[in-house]
Amino acid sequence: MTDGIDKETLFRLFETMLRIRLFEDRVVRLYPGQEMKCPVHLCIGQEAIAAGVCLHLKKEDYIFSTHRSHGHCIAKGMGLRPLAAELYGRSTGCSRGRGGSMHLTDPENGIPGTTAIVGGCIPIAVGAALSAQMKRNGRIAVAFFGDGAVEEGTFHEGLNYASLRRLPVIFVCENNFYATNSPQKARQPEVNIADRAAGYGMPGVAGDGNDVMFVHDSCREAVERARSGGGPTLLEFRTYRWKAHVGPDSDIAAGCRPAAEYEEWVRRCPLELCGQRLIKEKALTEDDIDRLTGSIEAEIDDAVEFAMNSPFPQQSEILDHVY
Amino acid sequence: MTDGIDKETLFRLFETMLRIRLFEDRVVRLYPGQEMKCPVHLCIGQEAIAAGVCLHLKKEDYIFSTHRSHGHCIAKGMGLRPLAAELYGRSTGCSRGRGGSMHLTDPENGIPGTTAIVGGCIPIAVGAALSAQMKRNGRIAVAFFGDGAVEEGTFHEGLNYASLRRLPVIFVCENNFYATNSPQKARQPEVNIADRAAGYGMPGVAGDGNDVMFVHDSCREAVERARSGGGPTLLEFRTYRWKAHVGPDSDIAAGCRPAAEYEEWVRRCPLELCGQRLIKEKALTEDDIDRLTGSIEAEIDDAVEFAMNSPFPQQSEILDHVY
Amino acid sequence: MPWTRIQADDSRRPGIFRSSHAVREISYRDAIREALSQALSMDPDVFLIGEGIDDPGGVFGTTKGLREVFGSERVMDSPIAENGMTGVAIGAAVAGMRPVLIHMRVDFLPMSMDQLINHAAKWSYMTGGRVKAPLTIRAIIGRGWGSAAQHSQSLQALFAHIPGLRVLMPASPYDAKGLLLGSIASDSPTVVIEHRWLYDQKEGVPEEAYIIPAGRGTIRREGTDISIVASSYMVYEALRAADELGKKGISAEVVDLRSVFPLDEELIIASVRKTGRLIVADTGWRSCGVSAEVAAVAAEKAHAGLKAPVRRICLPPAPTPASPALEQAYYPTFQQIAAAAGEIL
Amino acid sequence: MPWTRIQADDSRRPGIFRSSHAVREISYRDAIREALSQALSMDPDVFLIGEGIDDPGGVFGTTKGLREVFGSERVMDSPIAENGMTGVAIGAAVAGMRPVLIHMRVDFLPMSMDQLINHAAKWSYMTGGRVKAPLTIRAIIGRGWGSAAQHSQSLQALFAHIPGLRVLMPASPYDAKGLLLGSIASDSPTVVIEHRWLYDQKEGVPEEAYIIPAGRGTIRREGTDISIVASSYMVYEALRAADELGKKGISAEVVDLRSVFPLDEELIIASVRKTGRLIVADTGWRSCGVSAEVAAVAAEKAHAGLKAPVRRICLPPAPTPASPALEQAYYPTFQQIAAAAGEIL
Ligand SMILES: Cc1ncc(C[n+]2csc(CCOP(=O)(O)OP(=O)(O)O)c2C)c(N)n1
Ligand SMILES: Cc1ncc(C[n+]2csc(CCOP(=O)(O)OP(=O)(O)O)c2C)c(N)n1
Ligand SMILES: [Mg+2]
Ligand SMILES: [Mg+2]
Repeated sequence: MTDGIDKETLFRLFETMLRIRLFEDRVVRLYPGQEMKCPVHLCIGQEAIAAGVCLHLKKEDYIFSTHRSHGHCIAKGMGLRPLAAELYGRSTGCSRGRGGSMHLTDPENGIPGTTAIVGGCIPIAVGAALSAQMKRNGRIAVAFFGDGAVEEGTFHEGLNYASLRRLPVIFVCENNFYATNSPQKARQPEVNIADRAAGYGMPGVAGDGNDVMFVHDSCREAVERARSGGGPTLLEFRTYRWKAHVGPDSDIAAGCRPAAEYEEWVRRCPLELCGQRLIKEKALTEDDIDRLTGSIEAEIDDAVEFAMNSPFPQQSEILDHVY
Repeated sequence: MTDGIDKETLFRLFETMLRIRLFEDRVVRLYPGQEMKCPVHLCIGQEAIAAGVCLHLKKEDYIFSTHRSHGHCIAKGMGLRPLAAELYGRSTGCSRGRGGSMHLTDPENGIPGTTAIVGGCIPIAVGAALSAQMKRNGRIAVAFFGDGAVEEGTFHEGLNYASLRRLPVIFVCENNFYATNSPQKARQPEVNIADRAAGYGMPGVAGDGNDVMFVHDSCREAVERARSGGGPTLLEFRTYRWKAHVGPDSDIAAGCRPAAEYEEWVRRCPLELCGQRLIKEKALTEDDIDRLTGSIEAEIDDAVEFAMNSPFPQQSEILDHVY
Repeated sequence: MPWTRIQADDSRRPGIFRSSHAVREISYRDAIREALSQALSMDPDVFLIGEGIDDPGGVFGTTKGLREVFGSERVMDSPIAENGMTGVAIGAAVAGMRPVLIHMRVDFLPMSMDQLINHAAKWSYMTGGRVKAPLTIRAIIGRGWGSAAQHSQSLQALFAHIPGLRVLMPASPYDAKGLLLGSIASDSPTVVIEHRWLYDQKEGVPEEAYIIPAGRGTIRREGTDISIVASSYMVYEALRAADELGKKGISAEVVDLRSVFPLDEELIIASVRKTGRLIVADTGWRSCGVSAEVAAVAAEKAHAGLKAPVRRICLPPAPTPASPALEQAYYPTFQQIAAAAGEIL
Repeated sequence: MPWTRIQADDSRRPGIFRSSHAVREISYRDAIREALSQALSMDPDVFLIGEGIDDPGGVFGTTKGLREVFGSERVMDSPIAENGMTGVAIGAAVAGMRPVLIHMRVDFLPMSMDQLINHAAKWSYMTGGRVKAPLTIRAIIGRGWGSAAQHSQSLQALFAHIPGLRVLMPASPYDAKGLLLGSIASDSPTVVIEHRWLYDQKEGVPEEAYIIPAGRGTIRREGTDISIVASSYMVYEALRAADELGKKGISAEVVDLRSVFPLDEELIIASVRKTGRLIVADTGWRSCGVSAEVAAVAAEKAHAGLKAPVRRICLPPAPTPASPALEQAYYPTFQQIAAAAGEIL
């Protein structure tokens, strides 16, 4: 296959994206039932980044993420059962019902936790990389964050330290051009986010975050650099969120973002781009996709059923896990 | 005269540097008397930056500074009487004895206050520039800070906003290569501080902070840019602190910094460089310097006497000025 | 300074809401928007700034439409940079402006504690009173829907510990308008904490601008058997608890602090002396919280009048859980207040 | 985990300092250094990080020489970036390390409140207890020499308000070592606040490693007429006040909190029940401070035993002045404690 990506890899990327998409589509359908009582920040439209980055990672590598982390956790290997149960606030949830959608955890799969404070995860990922460097255990850490996080002091402090110590960490900025409803140009001067890397003495790469092959390719180098002691990299992937900042609805009619902009990005759906390519390359048929969809839907059915049948935490446990 | 600096200007720069130097030399002599009961961070060796920058500023332009601000305040026009009185904790001090050396104030001369939190003054200067922009009063703001402040999130957040809004502010980094005893290379990757400006879409200039003519020249353009709506500039002036981080003593014998490094910088004394030049250009004689020294020493005598004869604040005033 | 022309209203109105200033009932949300709109109209130095405050939602409706009226020069969006933007607001304030900095949630204020605590709160003092920082910070608290540990805190105590700051927690629309205008008019940095669950509450609110000064509480309901001192949303729970207790023939007095720093110590002491019993109901945590301060004031200054142990109704000492099952255990209601009253009567 | 092998010492040793563990007297400074050195020796996951901690001064001597022994990989200098570096420490902690993050002054911690409050304190809870953040933060407070508003605060109450954190304030060398080792051994984020004026104090300190758990206060002097509850440097002022009072035939009991969050409520209550009178002496501000919490606990749980109003000895509600003349009015001493005792006896 072209671009140095083999069919097998492309298929795995597609499968991961599809799992994320179908899971979140299910959240969209279930949410109005008002049983998933926590704010959900959906990544529909942005799946290629989670998939493209995480495919390079080993189980024991660390990822850290934000309020918008379903995709990253699924791509890193979190099971759909504990994920769904967490959204439903059950004690079988990945964070035992304490975290909800914004605080997902799976230490066995390299997910020590996610934080919904913008920019909060960046220095924490750097610290995990420091641990890896000190323990010489070969692990690397990835921080996923949005374009909004670039404005926070934590971005600056985190990148400065990572570069100073040549830590094995990759900064993955998912630039969807908005922080809530605030456009990037209302918050930042006109500088490519990736170009800020130079100020920290580290390489920066920008490109199409809806092209999973581009994501995967550009991340490979960053992973190699991190693993070989070459230090951190800043990756900026441009993409677009299809749903409102929070919740399952569209925000286009409400005038939050221009409809034309939205439509242009929907035409560039990361799954479509990848799926069409697989079909063109004859690596996949429409039927294959249907079958795959069916099996993932069944997995989701199972996860939701598991969640719904799981117990809630007991009120008497209110002080558990504080320390 | 060469370099586009006329003798008059050079003389004023020299005079300002001399006033700063002589004042701080006096602090060095008086401090062991233990009547100046506050930590003093001396700028001996760094005077050219304060002088070269402030000569461009109007009385109503704003400066903001740090724990090491005697020089900036003197250069901006603060009288030596209220300055000395503040160091002695008197109610006639520029901050009525509440601030001490680290918190100098002179709103009539465009000094709304100084802060000893590293990086703290950067966004505050940006805010003063925002006020100037909104009020269209033609003022500009200058933030003086050290190389250590570059590591703080406030540096990043301040520069991002200043550039976004094209605010009339100048960021003056006095890079003396140390934050307390910690060398720059232990805190930052090898990137010129001025080169970080590009990440914020603003011009950055680096150069010799002991050459007052260079400081003055490179600042001129930044001032013009700010006044004409062209937005902010980051200036990095390299210099060296002769005394310990805090207090009147040398820290070289204690092994805090290499003696050879110190000696090299002392050879490049900013007053010597400027004075020699003035003498060479026949704009000044050794005698003139002596006379100038004498008159500034008399001014300092007066200021110290004023301070010593001033009353302390009353204990009953302990709750004054809180709100 | 238009601010000196606004009438100060320091009445300590007794009684429940909706009873007075009868002309016109508006919501807490609209009272806030009206205060902002009037401040912007009266004084060209006032401006609003905050993350997304000019977006269609308009901070739960409290800034809605203001950008259209006053322009994006005075109703400004902001980068996501809480500490830096607090510094920017301070800088604007010391250079003659009166910024109102708006945060969607108080949980983001820990980002800006350096500028708030080390700079805003101390600027007047450090300059010997020569330079003031007239800065108002609006921050919102709330309850529920799995907002979890980082989007649900009630951090008033952190600010109320710091001399140089003032901390206000309006419970009613009338107070929301008057306290907010008062804080914009004041020369000192003030944190105004609003509760999301109050936005739809309505009350008679005068159309003209008026100011309620910091440091004045109010009696929401007179009573003789027990004092319930509360603020913000807990005033409503306290009033419901008083209803419950009333059914049992117990007469509870409900004190609304309005200002948690400075405290209206006189009002607290007088109420406790009258009733002899004290419950403090706060939206935040217990340890070193506002409830601790109120209880301490009673122990110091109304000791002789206290006939029973004080009770505090606060959040349990845990971060906020996401699960609705745990949220139910987490947030105290009027039942707990009434039960606590039962224990000490 | 070497930490389980250290002996826990939860004795509540009565009596004044220098009296017990007699073998060897060392200073508070050296006790801290010894604790750090032993932690570094015992556990390869422990490391120290902080601004300038490896410089010739070595954080007032408490880290002096440690880099030479353990290397700059484990005794690390740091950029001036308090929030970021707290995040780095948290990240290292959740990934298996036990960092000790050192600040020369507690005044710099407001820079890092976001990582402390929103992250460190909540990590265990938000992950349902699946991931711990075993982080120790050392921060120093002090008094005097015109340090002024930004270099002199005593901010323990800000941390003591936050569930998920623990806050310790050792007053003696013995406690300094045991509490610091205890916090490094613990799986929870802990803030240890040291007072600069205590560094030269000496006391008998065992050479072997030992742990004092959080939440246990101690009686420094037994008494029957009045309880003085204090922490950190104020314990010394309390002991001097007790001496003064003793001369007048008044028997004061001095309680050293050691842990300000969690509080040793049992110990406070027992003392107040015994003496019937309470003074709280804290190094910080009053409003929503540690003194408020102690007074509130007494009002809640020892009400029946309280024979007189509680008194609090704190800083006045103002930032710290630079002038030595004002500093004298600012810092409370044993005289104020003794005078307060006189008022309520
Ligand atoms: C420190 C902080 N400030 C503000 C918020 C409120 N907030 C939540 S998400 C968000 C926008 C973040 O934008 P971005 O980083 O681009 O991520 P995206 O939502 O686009 O994925 C904001 C402002 C927050 N959670 N934390
Ligand atoms: C936020 C904060 N962190 C730490 C300190 C302690 N401190 C005071 S000055 C200083 C070094 C500052 O270095 P730099 O910015 O280069 O200024 P210089 O002293 O060299 O002029 C430090 C770390 C502080 N005052 N504020
Ligand atoms: Mg975004
Ligand atoms: Mg420096």
